[in-house]
Amino acid sequence: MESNEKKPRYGMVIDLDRCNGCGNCTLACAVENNVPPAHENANERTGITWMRVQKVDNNRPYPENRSVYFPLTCQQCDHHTPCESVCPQKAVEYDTETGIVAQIPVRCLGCRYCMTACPYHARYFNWWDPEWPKGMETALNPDVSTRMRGVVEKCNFCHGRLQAARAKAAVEGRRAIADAEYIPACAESCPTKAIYFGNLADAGSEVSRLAKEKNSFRLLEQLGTEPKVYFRSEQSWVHEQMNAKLKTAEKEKIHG
Amino acid sequence: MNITRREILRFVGGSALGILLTPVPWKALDDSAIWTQNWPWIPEPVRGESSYKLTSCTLCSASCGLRARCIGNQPVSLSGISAHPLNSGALCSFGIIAHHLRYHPARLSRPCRISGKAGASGSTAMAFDELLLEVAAAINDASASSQTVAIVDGRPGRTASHLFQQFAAGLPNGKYITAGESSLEILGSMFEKPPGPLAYDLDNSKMILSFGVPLLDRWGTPARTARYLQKKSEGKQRIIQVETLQSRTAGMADRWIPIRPGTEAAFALGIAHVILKDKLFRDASKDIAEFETMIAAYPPSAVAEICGVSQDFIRDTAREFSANRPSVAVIDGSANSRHALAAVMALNILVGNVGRKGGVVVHREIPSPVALSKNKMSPISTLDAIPDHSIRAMLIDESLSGSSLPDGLLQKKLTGNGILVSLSPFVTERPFCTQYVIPSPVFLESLAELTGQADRESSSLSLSAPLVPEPAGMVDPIQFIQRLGSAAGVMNIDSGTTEELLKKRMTAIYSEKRGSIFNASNGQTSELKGLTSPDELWNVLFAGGCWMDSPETVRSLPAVRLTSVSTADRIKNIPPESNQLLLLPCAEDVIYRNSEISPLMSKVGQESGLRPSGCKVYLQTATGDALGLTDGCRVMLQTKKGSMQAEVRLDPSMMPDVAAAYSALNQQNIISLCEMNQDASLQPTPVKIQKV
Amino acid sequence: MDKKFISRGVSRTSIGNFGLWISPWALMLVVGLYAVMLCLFKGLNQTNMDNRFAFGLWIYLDLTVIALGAGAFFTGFLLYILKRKELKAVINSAVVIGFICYSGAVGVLMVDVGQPLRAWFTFWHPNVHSMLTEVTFCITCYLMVLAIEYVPVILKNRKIKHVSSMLVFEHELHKLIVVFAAVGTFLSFFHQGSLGGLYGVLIGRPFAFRPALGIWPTTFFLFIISAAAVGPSFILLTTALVSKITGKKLVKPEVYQLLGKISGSILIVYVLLKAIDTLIWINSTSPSLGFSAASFYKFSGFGTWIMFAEIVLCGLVPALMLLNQNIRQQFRWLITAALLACTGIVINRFVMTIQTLALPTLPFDAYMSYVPSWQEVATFLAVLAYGMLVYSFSFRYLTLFPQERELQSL
Amino acid sequence: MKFQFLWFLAGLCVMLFIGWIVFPYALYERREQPLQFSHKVHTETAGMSCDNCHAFKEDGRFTGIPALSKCMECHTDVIGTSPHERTLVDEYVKQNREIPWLVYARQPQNAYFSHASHVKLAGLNCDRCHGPHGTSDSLRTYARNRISGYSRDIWGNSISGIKTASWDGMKMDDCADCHNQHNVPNTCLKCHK
Repeated sequence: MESNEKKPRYGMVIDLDRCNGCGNCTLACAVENNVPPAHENANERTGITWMRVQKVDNNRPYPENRSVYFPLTCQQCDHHTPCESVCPQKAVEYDTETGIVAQIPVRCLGCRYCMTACPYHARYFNWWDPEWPKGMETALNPDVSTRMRGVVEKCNFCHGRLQAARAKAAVEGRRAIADAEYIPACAESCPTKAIYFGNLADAGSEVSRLAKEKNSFRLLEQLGTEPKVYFRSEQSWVHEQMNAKLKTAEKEKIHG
Repeated sequence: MNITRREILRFVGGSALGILLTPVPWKALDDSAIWTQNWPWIPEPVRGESSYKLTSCTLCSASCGLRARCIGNQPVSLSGISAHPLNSGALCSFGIIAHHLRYHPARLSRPCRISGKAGASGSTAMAFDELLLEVAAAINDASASSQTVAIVDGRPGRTASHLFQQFAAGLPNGKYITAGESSLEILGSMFEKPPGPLAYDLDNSKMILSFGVPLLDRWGTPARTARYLQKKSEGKQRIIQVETLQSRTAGMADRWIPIRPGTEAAFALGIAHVILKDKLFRDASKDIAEFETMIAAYPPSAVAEICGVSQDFIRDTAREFSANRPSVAVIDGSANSRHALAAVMALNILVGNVGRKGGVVVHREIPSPVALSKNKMSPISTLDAIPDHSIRAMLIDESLSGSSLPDGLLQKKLTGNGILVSLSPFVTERPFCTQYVIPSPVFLESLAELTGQADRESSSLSLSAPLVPEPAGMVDPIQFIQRLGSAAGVMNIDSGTTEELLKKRMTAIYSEKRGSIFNASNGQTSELKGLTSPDELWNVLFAGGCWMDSPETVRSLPAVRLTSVSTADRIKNIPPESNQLLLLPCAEDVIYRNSEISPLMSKVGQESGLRPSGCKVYLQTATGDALGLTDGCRVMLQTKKGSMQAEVRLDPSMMPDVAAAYSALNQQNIISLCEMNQDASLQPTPVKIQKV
Repeated sequence: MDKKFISRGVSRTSIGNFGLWISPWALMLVVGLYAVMLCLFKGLNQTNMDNRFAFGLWIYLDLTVIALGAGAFFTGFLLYILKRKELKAVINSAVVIGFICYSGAVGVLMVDVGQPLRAWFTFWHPNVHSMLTEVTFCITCYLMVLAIEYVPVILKNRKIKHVSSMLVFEHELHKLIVVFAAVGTFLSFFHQGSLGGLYGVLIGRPFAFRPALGIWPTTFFLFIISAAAVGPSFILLTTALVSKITGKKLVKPEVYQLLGKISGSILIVYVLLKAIDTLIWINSTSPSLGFSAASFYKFSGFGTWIMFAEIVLCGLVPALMLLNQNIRQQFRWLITAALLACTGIVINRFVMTIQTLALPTLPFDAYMSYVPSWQEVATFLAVLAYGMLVYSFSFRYLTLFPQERELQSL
Repeated sequence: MKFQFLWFLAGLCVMLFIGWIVFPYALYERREQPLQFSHKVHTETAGMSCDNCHAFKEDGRFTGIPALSKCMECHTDVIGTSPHERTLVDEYVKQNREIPWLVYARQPQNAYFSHASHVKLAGLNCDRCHGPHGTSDSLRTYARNRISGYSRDIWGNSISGIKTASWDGMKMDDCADCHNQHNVPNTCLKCHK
């Protein structure tokens, strides 16, 4: 069915030097994906934020202290996806069509094995049933299903938006969608435009170009999981801190 | 026939085998699993047609243009309009979830009276008419006993504001008070006669010297950071952040100058000292010599001592500030003393930033037929100018959240039996007086008018269209003042519905033929002159558009009095006694102090720790270690004014010996521990910290 | 009163005393079941687990309990396949303990998952790459095997024996016991291994990750061997404990010594392999993933002492003790050695489950701690109480130790 | 001995009867549609085509069952003789109330289905999944599974799960089978949201 052209590999490049830690990505994500407000007993370790911003500093005391904000989401590992192979009942799947790691909450039995497998802590368990203040449940996004307690959920690059873009293309008789037609809520909502999103398999795309730059790195690259979320910063301490291998331009050809 | 136990067992055995050969166990297994996937108590999103509606955000005066994605008529998500000249597609984190506000559990549905006596506080629901009678009685009482009736406006320049001014003019002791950007009000008051509404022209500035203003985080338009990063890469803008804490702005600015808490005024006077000494000033004020002697006590050496920074920082900053024109010095009015505001504003006067593009500019008044009607308007006054304990009734329009006056100040100005009448969607606890609260619609429910930006070169006007119906019994600001006026016998208020009055204003703006208009539906900005009718203007603004006034041309400004900068106050560091730290009250969300936010805000607070939630105190790691405190432990904060519990966060970016304390959204708690300046601004206060 | 149910030739305490003994366990079971209900109906917010500590006390205990319950399969393997007839003295007890351990673990797992009603999806839509699938399949099957092995023990009860068809059934079943023992051994090897693989495959947790031998990480094999090593030790300990509590001689001293010897011989192999595996991990696996092994031990609480305790103090030491005949013959030292061996495995399972999750992975992660809630503890205690009750009833009414009658008459 | 075996057989038969006859009946709750509707009358007598009412939106969404406003394009007042039409006008049109149709093919919220890609791109006909519904003269009784809440059409008519037609059954396996036949990827996210 699919034409011969290469299948997309969606990915992100996040410019840490542009992130001011406002949290819009976290909020827009929660709105888009029907993540409920916190249960009164929830905390930083039991709450659900598919996209979470974490402040990271250089461990130096005042006044030499410097910090950046890391927007952390599912890193969409392309290779040896740690969570996928461990799920006993295929609730996690590496989507070969898009490179997105899918989590299907209705298949999930809530064993949380995937959460222990994920080194990026990108997976969240529903410790409570979701609850919205009265009336707020009418403002949910119909493109994403709500979840129940006892299942794991995580970022899927706003796949509902991809489905919507495909439906629009289909009604116009197109099988492929243009790059601009699909952008996740976090990237769209970022007021400083720190999040670039696009197709890493397309060598001409901006994300491909940025991902190959020498200032770009990925988290825990040595694990060999080939995450599709890149970070970039021009501050050398960030690279040192992340123990990142700075790439030489010719060395790596991504997702070739 | 005799049925024995064994026969029953055989029957059961047969049944057990039989049931396995039917669909019952398998279907039950399958359907019960499906049941868990569709639990009836888990809400399902409503299905419906999807559409986009355009409007403007009312949360603050930044007036961001936004797109609401609607399912049926229900907005389900908000995003910025990328071509919008005010916000360039950016929304702030409050705005992006503002469509939830109408479902906030604390939403007020009926007018109520809240008893102010401590301990006896309780809210009594009442009819609007009944409430009007009681308030009118208090107003008449005030008029009779020549006490003041004040009306406080957080968003001046609206049509409603002008009606408020008419109301104040109609009373013998009526005062109209704005709670706008008070640093600019101070600057205005330094002129011999007011030059008109002032604003910072940040977009055109080459260098911004910010005294703790969260420029790159949440102050003014959320597009600021992206614009700054763009200009920075082109070498067109620099930001120097003078602030105790390593805030988000401090982290991104070109330079962060960490000064001791409460020493902003001293730092500014130190810069002024260098500017005068090195003859870097441009605008000679007639009392400049006098000013120089006044600040003689602030040479860089002394200031370095007070602020805890190197002298070079002071000299370099002074030179950069005067060399990189147009430059502008900004300071946040809600967090600093009036002395600090005046000292910083003096810098703008000294290097000639006032009245210049890229500095502090004068905005033109937006045409208003109400302002021109036969009904007289009261002039604008400030709460400072009103004697203490003289206000019998204070009316506050909080229907649009915005800068609000500190409770300490309000309390000081009210008489013993003073009442507070608030128009607001939510109840703000003010336990010091009897409060009447009238419910107003929230964002997206009513037609609202948005004027003026304190961070732009020219003023603008937008409309926020009602996308969803408002609940019954809501009152908008125009109805509020008209009803109150007629109840209190104040007859000189323009009549007409909100829509009629706003349409009249459109006609007035249209007839002036000045400025430009942004049309959100096609993303184009064009001259207002190109429009064919006032109705067209209305339609464009009603759909997320925006009218921008043309910038005021530079004109000669009236003379200034630099000596109104006072140094009398103790502008120096308070060395804390041994084993005491300096408590720095922090307001993460100062603009929203008297408003609620979407419950989803827990995502960036309670659930991720990105922004402080609950009561937290931040200490330098070394300071915490010295006090034997660990990250996450609970402590008691004790000052002369009281004590409260907080959770410790050790943070290497913190200045040693400083305790930055955040409390939950409503700031009452931390404020109650802090000593207050004369103008009700907070002072850094010595605090004892003990583990509990 | 219940005399006719008690095996011929052995004496049991009065029913009153027995009642006194079981009532605290019954109470503990009831409290635990209340905690279970809370978890099932209110959700797992009743526990202190969280997104970072997604596995907690329960998984740790599952792994431990199943390792200790390995005595059942390994004794069966030695008795029926390798024909070590001496072990007939403890096989029944081993089967009951195995059954308790496995059914308890499965029960706790059903509480531990967020959606127990969907647990059968693993059978319908299995992911064959997942160690957990392997574990689920093998444990479920092995639990059935254990149940089948348990049935003949029950059917031999003095009263039930009177039903002729039951006796025939028992006899036929017993003929097949070799088959079940073989199947059980096979299944056990797999799931003990899969439980080891559970953590060994976690590439995202360099502390636990081990390279693969064939398709399984080395922990797969280490878990099998370690479970086989401590299984007999645990049988030894439980037998001694029952003997102590009831004040009866249950098996001959040679049986204790044989169990100790078996345990020791396998434990020494395990310790050797574990040491090699650890060295490879320190020098190759961990650095290749970007982590120096030392970095995992810099947090207070989990220093290198835990590694020493696990491998030397509770590994090498008991192994050498158990291999020494003189020590084996002194009952006190035999028990000490068995206890150390079991402790070693308890520490190993703790290190694999809890320490792995406590350690940071991202460069800016914090070290995590976790304290189980009362509901988690009560649920665990319910399993303990359940085990106590099942064992107590089995001991009273069934023949767990065939040598008891003989030893009593001596 | 023979008699004893009969007891066993009796148990077996009772359960087979309950499991195959009583259970399927008890499992489903039957509900009548709020209003009768004839596709036949609309397509044949009124000469309308399917997409007159079941159309695609610009954004690729399918209207599914049209809203009352669609009915009101013709039925602002009674134009025929059917009593159901009178009900429509009196109870819904005049009171401006949407008709609470019971949707036979309603998928759960976790399933995503795009009519656009199946109809416009894959060229499927309506009856592939909806059977002869489009030519029916009346609306059959809607049956709802009491445990799962699903329409009976999702599982299919036969309790054993044996399909008698391509549209008999709309569960995941039915979708997956067709995808497999046509070599369309069967990844989770194709159909789940």
